[in-house]
Amino acid sequence: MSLTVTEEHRLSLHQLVGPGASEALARDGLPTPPGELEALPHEAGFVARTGAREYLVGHRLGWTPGEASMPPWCFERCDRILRLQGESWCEVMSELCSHDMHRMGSGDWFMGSMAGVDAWLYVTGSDEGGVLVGCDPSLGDYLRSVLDAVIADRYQRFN
Amino acid sequence: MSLHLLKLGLKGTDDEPRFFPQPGELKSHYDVVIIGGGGHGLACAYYLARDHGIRNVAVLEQGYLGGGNTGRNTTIVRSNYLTPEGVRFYDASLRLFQDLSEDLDINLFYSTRGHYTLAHSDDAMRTMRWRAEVNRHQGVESHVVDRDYVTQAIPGLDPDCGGSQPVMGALYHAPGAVARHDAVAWGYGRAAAARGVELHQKTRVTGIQQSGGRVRGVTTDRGTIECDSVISMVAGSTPIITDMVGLPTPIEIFPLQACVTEPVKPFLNTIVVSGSLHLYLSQSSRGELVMGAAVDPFVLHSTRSTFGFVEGLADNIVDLMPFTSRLRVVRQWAGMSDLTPDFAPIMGTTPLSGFYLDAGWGTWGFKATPISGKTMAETVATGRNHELIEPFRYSRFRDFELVGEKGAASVGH
Amino acid sequence: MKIIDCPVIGPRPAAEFTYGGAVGAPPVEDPTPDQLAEHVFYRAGAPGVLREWWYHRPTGRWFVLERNTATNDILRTVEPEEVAYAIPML
Amino acid sequence: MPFRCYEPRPGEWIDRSRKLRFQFEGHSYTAHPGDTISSALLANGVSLLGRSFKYHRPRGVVSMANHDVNALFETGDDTNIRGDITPVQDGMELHPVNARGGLRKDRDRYLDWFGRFMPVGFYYKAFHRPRSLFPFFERMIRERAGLGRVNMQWSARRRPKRYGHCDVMVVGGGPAGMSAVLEAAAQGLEVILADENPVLGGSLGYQWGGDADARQWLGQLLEEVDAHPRITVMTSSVVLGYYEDHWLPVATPDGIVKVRSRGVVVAAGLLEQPAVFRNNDRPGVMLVSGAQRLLERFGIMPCREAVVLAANPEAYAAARQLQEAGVRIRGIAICGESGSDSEHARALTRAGVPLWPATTIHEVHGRNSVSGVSLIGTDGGSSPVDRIDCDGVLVSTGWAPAAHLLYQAGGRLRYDDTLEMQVPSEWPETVVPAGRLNGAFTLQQQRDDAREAVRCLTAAMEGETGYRARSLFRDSVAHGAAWPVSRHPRGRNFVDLDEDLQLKDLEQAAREGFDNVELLKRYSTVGMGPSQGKHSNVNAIRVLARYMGQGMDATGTTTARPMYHPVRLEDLAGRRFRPRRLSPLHDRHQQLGAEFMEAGEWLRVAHYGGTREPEAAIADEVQAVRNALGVIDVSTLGKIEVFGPDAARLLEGSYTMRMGNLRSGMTRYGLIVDESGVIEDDGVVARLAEDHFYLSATSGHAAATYRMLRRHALEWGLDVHVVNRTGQMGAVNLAGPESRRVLESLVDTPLHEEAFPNLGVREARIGEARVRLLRVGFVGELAYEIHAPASVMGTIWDSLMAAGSESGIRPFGVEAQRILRLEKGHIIVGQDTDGLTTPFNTGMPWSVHLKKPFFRGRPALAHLKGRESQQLVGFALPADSPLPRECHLVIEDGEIAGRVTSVAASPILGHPIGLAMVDRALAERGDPLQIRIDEGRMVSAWRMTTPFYDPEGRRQFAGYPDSSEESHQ
Repeated sequence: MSLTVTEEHRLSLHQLVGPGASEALARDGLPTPPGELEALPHEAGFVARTGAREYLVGHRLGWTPGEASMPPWCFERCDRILRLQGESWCEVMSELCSHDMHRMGSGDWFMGSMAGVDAWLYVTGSDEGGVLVGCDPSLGDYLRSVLDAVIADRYQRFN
Repeated sequence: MSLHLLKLGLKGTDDEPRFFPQPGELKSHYDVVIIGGGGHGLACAYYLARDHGIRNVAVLEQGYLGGGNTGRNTTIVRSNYLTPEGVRFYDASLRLFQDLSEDLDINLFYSTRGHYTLAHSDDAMRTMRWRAEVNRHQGVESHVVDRDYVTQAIPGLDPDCGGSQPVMGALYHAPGAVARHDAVAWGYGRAAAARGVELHQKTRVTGIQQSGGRVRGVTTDRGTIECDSVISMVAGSTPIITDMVGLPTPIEIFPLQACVTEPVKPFLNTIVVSGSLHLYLSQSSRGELVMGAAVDPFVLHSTRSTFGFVEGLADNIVDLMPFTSRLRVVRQWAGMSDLTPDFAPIMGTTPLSGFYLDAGWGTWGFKATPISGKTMAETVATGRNHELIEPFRYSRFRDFELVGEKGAASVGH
Repeated sequence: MKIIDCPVIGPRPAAEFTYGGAVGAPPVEDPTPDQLAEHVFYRAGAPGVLREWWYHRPTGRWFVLERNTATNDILRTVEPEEVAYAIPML
Repeated sequence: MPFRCYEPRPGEWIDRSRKLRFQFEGHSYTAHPGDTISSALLANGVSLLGRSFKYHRPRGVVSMANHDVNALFETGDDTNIRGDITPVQDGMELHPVNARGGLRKDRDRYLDWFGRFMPVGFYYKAFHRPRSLFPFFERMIRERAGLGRVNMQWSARRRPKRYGHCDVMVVGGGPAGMSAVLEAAAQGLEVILADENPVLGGSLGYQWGGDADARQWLGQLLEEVDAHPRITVMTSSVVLGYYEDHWLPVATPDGIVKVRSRGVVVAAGLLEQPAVFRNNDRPGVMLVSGAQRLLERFGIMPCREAVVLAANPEAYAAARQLQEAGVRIRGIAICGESGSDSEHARALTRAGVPLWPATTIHEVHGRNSVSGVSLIGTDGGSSPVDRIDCDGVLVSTGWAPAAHLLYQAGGRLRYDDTLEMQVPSEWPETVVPAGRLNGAFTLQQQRDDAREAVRCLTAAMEGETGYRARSLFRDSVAHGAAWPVSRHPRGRNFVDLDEDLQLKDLEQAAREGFDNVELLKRYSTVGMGPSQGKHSNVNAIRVLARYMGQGMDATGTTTARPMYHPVRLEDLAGRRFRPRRLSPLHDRHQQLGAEFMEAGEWLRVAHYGGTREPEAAIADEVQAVRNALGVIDVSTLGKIEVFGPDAARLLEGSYTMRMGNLRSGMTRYGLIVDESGVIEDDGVVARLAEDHFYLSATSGHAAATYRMLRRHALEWGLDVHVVNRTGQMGAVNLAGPESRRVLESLVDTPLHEEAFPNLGVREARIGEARVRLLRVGFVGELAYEIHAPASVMGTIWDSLMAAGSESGIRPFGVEAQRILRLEKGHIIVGQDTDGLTTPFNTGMPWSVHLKKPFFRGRPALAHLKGRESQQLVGFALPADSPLPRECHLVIEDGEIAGRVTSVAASPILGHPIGLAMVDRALAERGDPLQIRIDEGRMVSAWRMTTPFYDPEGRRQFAGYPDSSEESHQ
């Protein structure tokens, strides 16, 4: 029943927007998910398609889209990313989000309201990968404190 | 009064008179047809008969008397508004309320409790001071009190509100009161009926006839009536009636929900309202905590309840008055608020002569019941807007002369 | 809790949306006072089917929905192109 | 007198091997785990459990099912505790509610004698004339109002909520509910079964006493349900209501679970209905199902000798069950024929139990307990026997469906004359009734009805429409009496136990004109008590129907509103979620001893503490910015990227001033109004490239402005992208004479006037970080606003503080900024403006470019130009004048002529300054402003044009234009 939350610092996030975005990803050898609100794994990170011509790329630190292939509109993202590891993550999420997390399979990407704030959730599909939860950096401390409180309460209630 | 009870006790209640006589069929002609048998409609009928001798009046109610917003609000009466015209209007209403039990010979349980509008930010404190200054300028008793005063005046209140949006102070309005809402409708209804006004329940208006730029009559599901004047006093159903005469209005209908707890021994003797927590609260004479909040977030013509409403309300009240967390909610319901862009009603004459509007009451209809009845009665009797309601005229939107009740957009209740 | 089902994002609780109000007609050039009041203030307030803007906050997407304001049933999602109008530029 | 039977009952809920101790009114008693408060008291022979709300009559157990609130208790830390269903705990100290001086000696019990002076609606008819009398009467009523007492020292408790999901939600774990759950699970569906009792089985557990196959079926159902992997069982769990789109909040012992399901089976069973006869509320008078629950669940004999009032087959089965358990049935008064010729009835006759046909109860004798009954013919005539001594009266005269959820889902009920009970007449395709509430009474009928319900439900869930309203398995015999009411000249025949309403009260209310079901309810308060009419609604409709000479359906029914049972605010509130947004520099501000203030969801620095008084600290910060160098964290500002071919068109349409002609590398003040021309937001628009803009917006309106821009992009069919970077980027504003010199030491781009002119924008680097520099400020000094990704803001802040240390750099907060911006005459949207303020009111006609053919709010502004009735003016006061506050009124000729919107003592100017929104005539005349301050004193302020400080803006070569229209490109 244990669930651990760790801060994910090894991913650099970029948001690519606009007509050139998918070509830029292809040039850098990154996959482009076919449908919107879908994600594909890439090395330790992922590429998520958050809009018709909009991608959120989680890649190794230091990576930025190739200078030559830089589409005109690429923005650095500083989302706070938390990694949840442990099979009871669905139960913890059931206190924070109305989405049926049991339906989330590996590689699924979800954007919704959690603990009253907008956040994204990515199921890596591996045990050690666990589930990534990301939100606006200004709300990072809030979301982390809520997750810690829920896990602490559940631990106390069920053990 | 208690002698009356003595008589009832000894002689029995068989010859207690009916509140509302059973009206027969609809007559073919009335001088005035009032659409809507809520507090406003029945009050208007009463004042038409009492002050203007106009008795050939029919009140048409599609449901039952007082069954609309009159019986669904949280019964607060106050006059601590923001604009001078708003303060004058609601203060006149409050003063009529104070004598109403005696006028109508019915105990409305009009109870002056004092009304606190809590401020949780500097912006909110500014708005409270603005209202206090305008109120006192009109001779209405309101003043800004600080955090300590509030904590002492409302026992059990946690000024820190659980750790965010702490209470910084409040607008204290001593004349704030509560009254038994449907008894206001029954009192006016009985007094109007006693003066010859006909109260027709289960009678729905299906059309309004007009010709030559004048109202001629109304069609209902019980027959057609000719009349010289029609007054629409139907709150949440206003757009249905105005569509019948092709009169455009800015009114949109939003559900306004409320709920009540199990009865407990009285502990809250004042009325507590919080603008930023969208919460208002008083304890009824039966001991129930009566609670409400802001209107629902989107337009809907329905009195259905939502669970999210009662969750949000509980979340705020547990912060504001922690000890109430053990109280249990028994029932929740809703009314239909007719909102206008400037949070002020639309009253009086309209471009269609003989057709009068009393609408746009949002969440403030009950407090206006007596004065809206009185001013609308005089307006219909004279054909000119009573001076108290001229600022709320129908044409103000076309002329961009809106009422400034919205203030700095911190909504009060 | 009302469910709003939109393309791509699928069924979502209404609490994730911000209501944008009814879709207005394009503004009239040099309107008369009545036309101006119509555009700025007057609303179709009676119960019926309305076209409305709804904004889904977590994905930042606007949707135009046809909704029955008496029953709260959402009849269909309207493509934004159906309500778009060109604006004159200087 | 009730007592615990020696022999354990099969399937009883109590654990006789263990004992609990508890106290009631100071006396200590023992009970077993599994006992509720009521069963524990009855086991100890205590049958007087409460006092009624209005007449303070003695009350006891009626239903043992939470359908009535006779047995209410309070402890030190809770009140209105429902004894019938609340488990008793070791060490509990219980007291009655609303009884002064203890239950037996309740000082208000005399009220019962004055009942005749308190007819229905009496409080409307008295004590209002003269008006002075009312407060006395109100105090008397308020003292007696309410039941339990609250304790203001109770701390807030919150119990976390969670969400649940399933394909089918079955409400009610009786025979029908369990059959339905198994049927649905068999089709591979995920199912949740919720039941308000701690043990499943419902009526199968107590109503079928000796029936062998009932007990066998119960065991099989329990076993199968327990074993099934796709069935989740929630016991002691109440489904509070049905909400839109199958949203079902369930109050469980572990907090509320909000379940979303695709289909719902309402198998919540029935509410047994009381009969109406004189003193039908005495302790010892109970419903037959209440007696059966006491016997089978808690092993308690309700009484020694009972008279049964029967109108349905259930009466005879129960009488036999209780007889075999040891209760002596003195006789059965048959006020309804159904079941009187059943096998059970014949067995009772064989056992010597007299059956009295066409007979009903006329009166119950005894006060705090039953001593006997008087009988009467159902036609009011004589009865076979007049009086019978007994210590218990068991009523079995009818049922009402617990169909609240069905009603809330849009279903409707009708009165079935065969069953003498309301049954569902229509319901939505995916919310279906099953079991006894659908009129299926026998075990076989309940089993078949449940299967049929699930079959229809799953078909509808798969999209097959056009279900058939099913009543295939409804019983064909009556299960209640058409008129279970017996008149009595001296009344006390209660229709509503919560509200103490007698038969004559309802008839009197109807006689006074409250003759429809809604008015009857509101005037008499029938059904408005804590049990919400579960025992009174049907009988009240019967009384009204008979009085009006109408049928039951014609008389109608009141709306069944949530909650089915009351639920605590602590459960509804759940865990406390208060999203709080922090700047990327938050930790640094804390280390500097910052005082924070809440600005929406953000925390902002009000001022930096230090040891001094706030006013002094703020004044120091103002001085530092004016004389040396200040830095303020403005990370809460809205930050929006707008790019693509139609970027310029989007901004032309959204702002009141031209934006298309803004040159790349420059910025411009931007104003947004709503469709009626009222100011909504303002900020800076920076053009980074031909097709790329970067906007700032006020922190309070950033989200709304972002939404508006994205909506206009769709509405105007534009090829443009809008990206919200508010929290992704941080921003600081370096302001003061030393700003350029300090910044030059850090950036890799020249800052002199030609390279980086006033209102310019440049992309540059500070160390490794890529930043955007905007030469804008809100405070009227030479200033540079530095925007960068949140990840690098910390290092930028540290290098600025280091580089600026010799120049006396000082961080400043919002309070100082408010004074600095006021000295420059800049407005704050929402403080200097309100719900009706247009740019013409704030003296900003230069910001409204009407030559643009289109922009949001243009039609209204074109109409309003020149017609504004109020204007914002600047004013000043002598240094020693008392300081007015914001929103103090400007008075002219005794009338309100405006209000102060901003005011502050200006450290630089040495005297107070402010802005006021005043009537246009007064504004144009330029007379001094008479301001009414606290205690009504008046102060006179002289007029002063803005900006108050450095009017020509020499100190900044930057910042916002003042009065001239085209000062910026």
